[in-house]
Amino acid sequence: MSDSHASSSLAHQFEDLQQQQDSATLGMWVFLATEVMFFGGLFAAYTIYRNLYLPGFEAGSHMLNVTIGAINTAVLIGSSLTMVLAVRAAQLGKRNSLVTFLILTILLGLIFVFVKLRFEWLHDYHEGLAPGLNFTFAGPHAKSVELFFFFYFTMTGVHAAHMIIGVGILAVLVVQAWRGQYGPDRFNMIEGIGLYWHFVDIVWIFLFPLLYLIGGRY
Amino acid sequence: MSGHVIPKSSYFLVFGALLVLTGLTTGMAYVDLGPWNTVVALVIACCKATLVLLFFMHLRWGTQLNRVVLLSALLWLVLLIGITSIDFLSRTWTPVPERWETSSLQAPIPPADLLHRR
Amino acid sequence: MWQGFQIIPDQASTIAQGVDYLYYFLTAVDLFFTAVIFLTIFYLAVRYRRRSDQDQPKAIHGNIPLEIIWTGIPLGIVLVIFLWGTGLFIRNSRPPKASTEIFVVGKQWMWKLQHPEGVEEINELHVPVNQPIKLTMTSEDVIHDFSVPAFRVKKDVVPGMYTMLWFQATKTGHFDLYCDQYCGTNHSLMKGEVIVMEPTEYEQWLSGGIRGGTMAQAGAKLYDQLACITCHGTGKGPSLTGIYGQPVKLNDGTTVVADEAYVRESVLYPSAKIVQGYKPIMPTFKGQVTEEQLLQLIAYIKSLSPQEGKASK
Amino acid sequence: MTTAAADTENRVNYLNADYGVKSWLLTTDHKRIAILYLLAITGFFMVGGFAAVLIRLHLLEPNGAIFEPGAYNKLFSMHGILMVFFFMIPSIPAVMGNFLVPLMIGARDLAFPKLNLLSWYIFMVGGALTMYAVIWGGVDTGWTFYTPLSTSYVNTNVLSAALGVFIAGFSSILTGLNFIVTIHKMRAPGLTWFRMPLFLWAMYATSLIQILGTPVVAVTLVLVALERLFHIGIFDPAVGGDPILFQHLFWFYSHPAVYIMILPSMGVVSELIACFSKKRIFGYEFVAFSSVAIAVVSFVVWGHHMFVSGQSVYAGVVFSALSFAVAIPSAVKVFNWTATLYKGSISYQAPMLYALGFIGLFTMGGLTGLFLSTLAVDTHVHDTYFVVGHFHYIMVGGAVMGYLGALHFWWPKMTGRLYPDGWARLAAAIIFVGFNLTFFPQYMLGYLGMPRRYAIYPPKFQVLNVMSSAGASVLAVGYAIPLIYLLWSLKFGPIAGPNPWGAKGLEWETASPPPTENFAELPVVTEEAYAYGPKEDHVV
Repeated sequence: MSDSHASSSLAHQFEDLQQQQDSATLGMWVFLATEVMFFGGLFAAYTIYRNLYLPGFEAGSHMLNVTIGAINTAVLIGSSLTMVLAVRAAQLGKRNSLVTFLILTILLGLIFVFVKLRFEWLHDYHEGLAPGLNFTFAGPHAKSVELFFFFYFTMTGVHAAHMIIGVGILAVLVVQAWRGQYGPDRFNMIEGIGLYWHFVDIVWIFLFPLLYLIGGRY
Repeated sequence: MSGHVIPKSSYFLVFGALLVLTGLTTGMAYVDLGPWNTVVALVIACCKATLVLLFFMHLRWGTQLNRVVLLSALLWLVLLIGITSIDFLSRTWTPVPERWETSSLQAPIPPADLLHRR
Repeated sequence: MWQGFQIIPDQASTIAQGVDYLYYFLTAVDLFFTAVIFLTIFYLAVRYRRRSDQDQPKAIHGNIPLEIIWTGIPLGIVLVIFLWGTGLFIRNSRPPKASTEIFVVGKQWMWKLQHPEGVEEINELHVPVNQPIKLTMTSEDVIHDFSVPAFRVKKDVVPGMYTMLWFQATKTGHFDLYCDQYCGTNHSLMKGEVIVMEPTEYEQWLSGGIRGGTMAQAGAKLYDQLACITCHGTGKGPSLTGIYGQPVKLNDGTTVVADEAYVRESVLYPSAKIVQGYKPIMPTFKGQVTEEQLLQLIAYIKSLSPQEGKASK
Repeated sequence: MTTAAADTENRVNYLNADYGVKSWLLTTDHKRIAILYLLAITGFFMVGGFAAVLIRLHLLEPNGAIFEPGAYNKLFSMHGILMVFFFMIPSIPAVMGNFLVPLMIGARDLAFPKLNLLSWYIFMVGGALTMYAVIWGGVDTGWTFYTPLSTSYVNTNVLSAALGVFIAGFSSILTGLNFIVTIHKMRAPGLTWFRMPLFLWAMYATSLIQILGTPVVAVTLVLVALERLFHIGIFDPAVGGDPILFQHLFWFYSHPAVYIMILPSMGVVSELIACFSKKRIFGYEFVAFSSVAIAVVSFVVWGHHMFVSGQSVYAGVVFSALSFAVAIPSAVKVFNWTATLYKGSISYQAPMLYALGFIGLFTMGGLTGLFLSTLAVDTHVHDTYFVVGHFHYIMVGGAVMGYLGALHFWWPKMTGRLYPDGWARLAAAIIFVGFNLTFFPQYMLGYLGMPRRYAIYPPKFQVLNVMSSAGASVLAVGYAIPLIYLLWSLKFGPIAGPNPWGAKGLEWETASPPPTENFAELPVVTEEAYAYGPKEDHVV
């Protein structure tokens, strides 16, 4: 590693780039541990109420559109792929493919959030399934269906909020990447946002079956 | 110095596997397995999550410490859900088995006719 | 300012003695260890005070056996306390069979108590001495806490579910009743009294106090008023005679015990649990039936089952 | 001014390296951020402390001397929220931890300096939001925000208080994250885990709790906020929700949070006892592992706050057993500290008095915890003044004494000035006496059954309440004295050399106040921690 270049990207409190890189990655993983516990609180409440009011949760889950959910899952996994390719491009110092992959990730993320809001949330709102706003469902198990939809909107809402924050940070990184600030010896910001993005994808990987596929559709 | 770099092809392989698993879990939802539906859905979700963790997030090649951090977070999640459910599962159980009931703590009750008029 | 100054609250229930003995034991353990620590520190502090700045005490790294000892002994003492306390708690958590059941409804900043014989009281509870009393409690708004220090009993009163507490008074007299869970502006005014009387006096008070019929009778009147008979008496709905306390098979295959919570849920949210072989046609009575009326319906349904007055399973 | 004092005066250190408000508000130097935190939490401590004095004055009379019950509820809620979330939790980790972790580790700064400054700004935003809630009508749900009271039966500013605490939680998370990465990745060469000072072990254990616990209370407060906004939520009994689930999620964090408050003080006491008896801590590994054991076991005991809350009997038995288990590591620590004094050379400067006071009061506080873990006794004393006495013995008797001990011990290192030791010892004694007079009567009140959070109480409790209020005024005086002589020492205190107490530890090998980059050249550690004895004793 050429010293002149290394000193520019090495923060003063670190000995060498390896220590800086490992610290950044460990810091990101510890932050992901806090995110696991943040979503964990919601998953714990969900697990308790699902066992208490299973018929209501099944009825609520059957009102969701599984195909849109599956497509959205595929979109999100696609954005994970482009994210990982972006990190690889940064490690190899290929500026152009880094920028294109970052933009692709932002696009796929925005598609996911758009499909979520436009085709699912708005649709459910029009059908009178938004608890607290206009919940008019009066079939059997009405109150636990309302509880299910409270969980549905809260969990997908918190997940969408994390997506939007991720897209915001990615936008900043695209500009910096365009200016060539990221290369083989300074890519921990890209790797950090990559870990965060994959984590948000994993949360959706668990949310999709737990919310859409309760009790099976037969 | 740059982190561990692996060929593009393996990323596409993992991407393909994830899509297949998504299709599988959606398909399995239309098969009537009774209570097993949930178990199957969760097992598939865990496989997908492990794939993303190992290959996309480079846990496979990273330092041991990162794996410990993730495993302890998951353990804490299991602690939260597990111990909270102890309360919710056992709340409807009768507080005390039958034979414990005649507790020796009862004070001597005066002659029955005076009290037990019921 | 000095009248009524005491160190230990009076012991007015069967379990008060047991709890106080455990409290004395814990205080003894506490004072013993505090004394050991304080005296050791004072002795060592005086004995090894710094005489000159040059002295360099030898480094003592540690002593494994000593560590094992002062981990083992506290573990032993703690185990004794745990077993003693848990035994007491488990035995106190279940009311004896022949206990009189009284219904308690906590409401923001007052206690409403209903005797099965129909007498209603506000912030006061008259009970006979030496008779186990079982309180079935719920709340209309926030979480309250029914606490009688003299009986060493306390239980939160949670909206949406029934909690249970029992005691058996051993002394007559007036004992303070507090609300121990913070419940809003006048939480500190939500006080009352438990008045323990001789059985004969209690009978006179009870008969004097009865204006309407017993709770079961009030429940029966309500049962007719709400026309429950049109379904539950004609086979369209499940018959209610003798179901209280018995397991009921639901249409999704599970069985539940028909206790107070089941009756309350079936009245407020009928579609939650449907009995096997019946259709979910029962309308909800949420909003038409108050907590007291629900308790009266439950008392009525209990009176339909043969072992009336048995503790709920 | 002696020549030594003269040259330390104009030598460049982190305080005089740069001047101006911008240099303080945009600093990434962990030492300056520690000073910023020190100012912030002292402010919150004064507001919370003033509320405490008002509470004690109000309780002089059975019918309440000053306030309406509604106003009294807002007062104790404010005292609780400010003291717990804005003084106790940040006090030692954010002030002492930020200042000392890089110095003790032999690094130039924490792993993420910008993140550290961000955590201070997040803390101030959370504090501002909570102070807004307090000034514009207060919040009267207590610091526990129990539902359904906090979600649908109160119309005070619960929303802004809950969001203020939610935001302040992230400052605690970022501090914990910074410490974990720093302690793992940036230790000086030769500084193995078992050569680290025990303060760092305590900081590491505290950071584990901050990382794994705080997010759960964050999401719980979000759910409370959602339920207040949309009048529908998972804790609302009308829709089948369960208020007891709120208590589970709240106490999952809030019990480990009380260990966030006490563990750093334990780390401080280990340092003070070792330094002032010039001896290595007895059973170093046991004290180190007991810190981590407390951090881990503290996550499975929260149910002892809910023994009478409608929780099932079997869950109560499980939590009672686990709660007894968490008491053992604390006992091991106390015994090891006491054993350290054996054959030592003990001197009684102010920090040592605070440390000995800590051990005494923490022992009494911890042992009364056994009362509350016992199911049968807790049924009687839950939500009474016995509980108030217990947690004040641990938090005020333990954590605040530890914090003051730390402040007095590292004050020369932070400011380069010494304070008058006589006054400091007097203050420590007054605090010890005032504290016991305030909180011991509360144990007796508790067993008599006086409920917590009562604005009006029966006359038979008045005697003990008057004693408690008298003690509170003595305690207030005790806290005021250090404020005076410490501020006085900034200007007139004698200049402190790099190591006024003759202590061991990397932070004492650099100048005081230390230069911005902490060490001229990074130290190499060759001996074990607390190597006070002759050289050959400490080969490791």
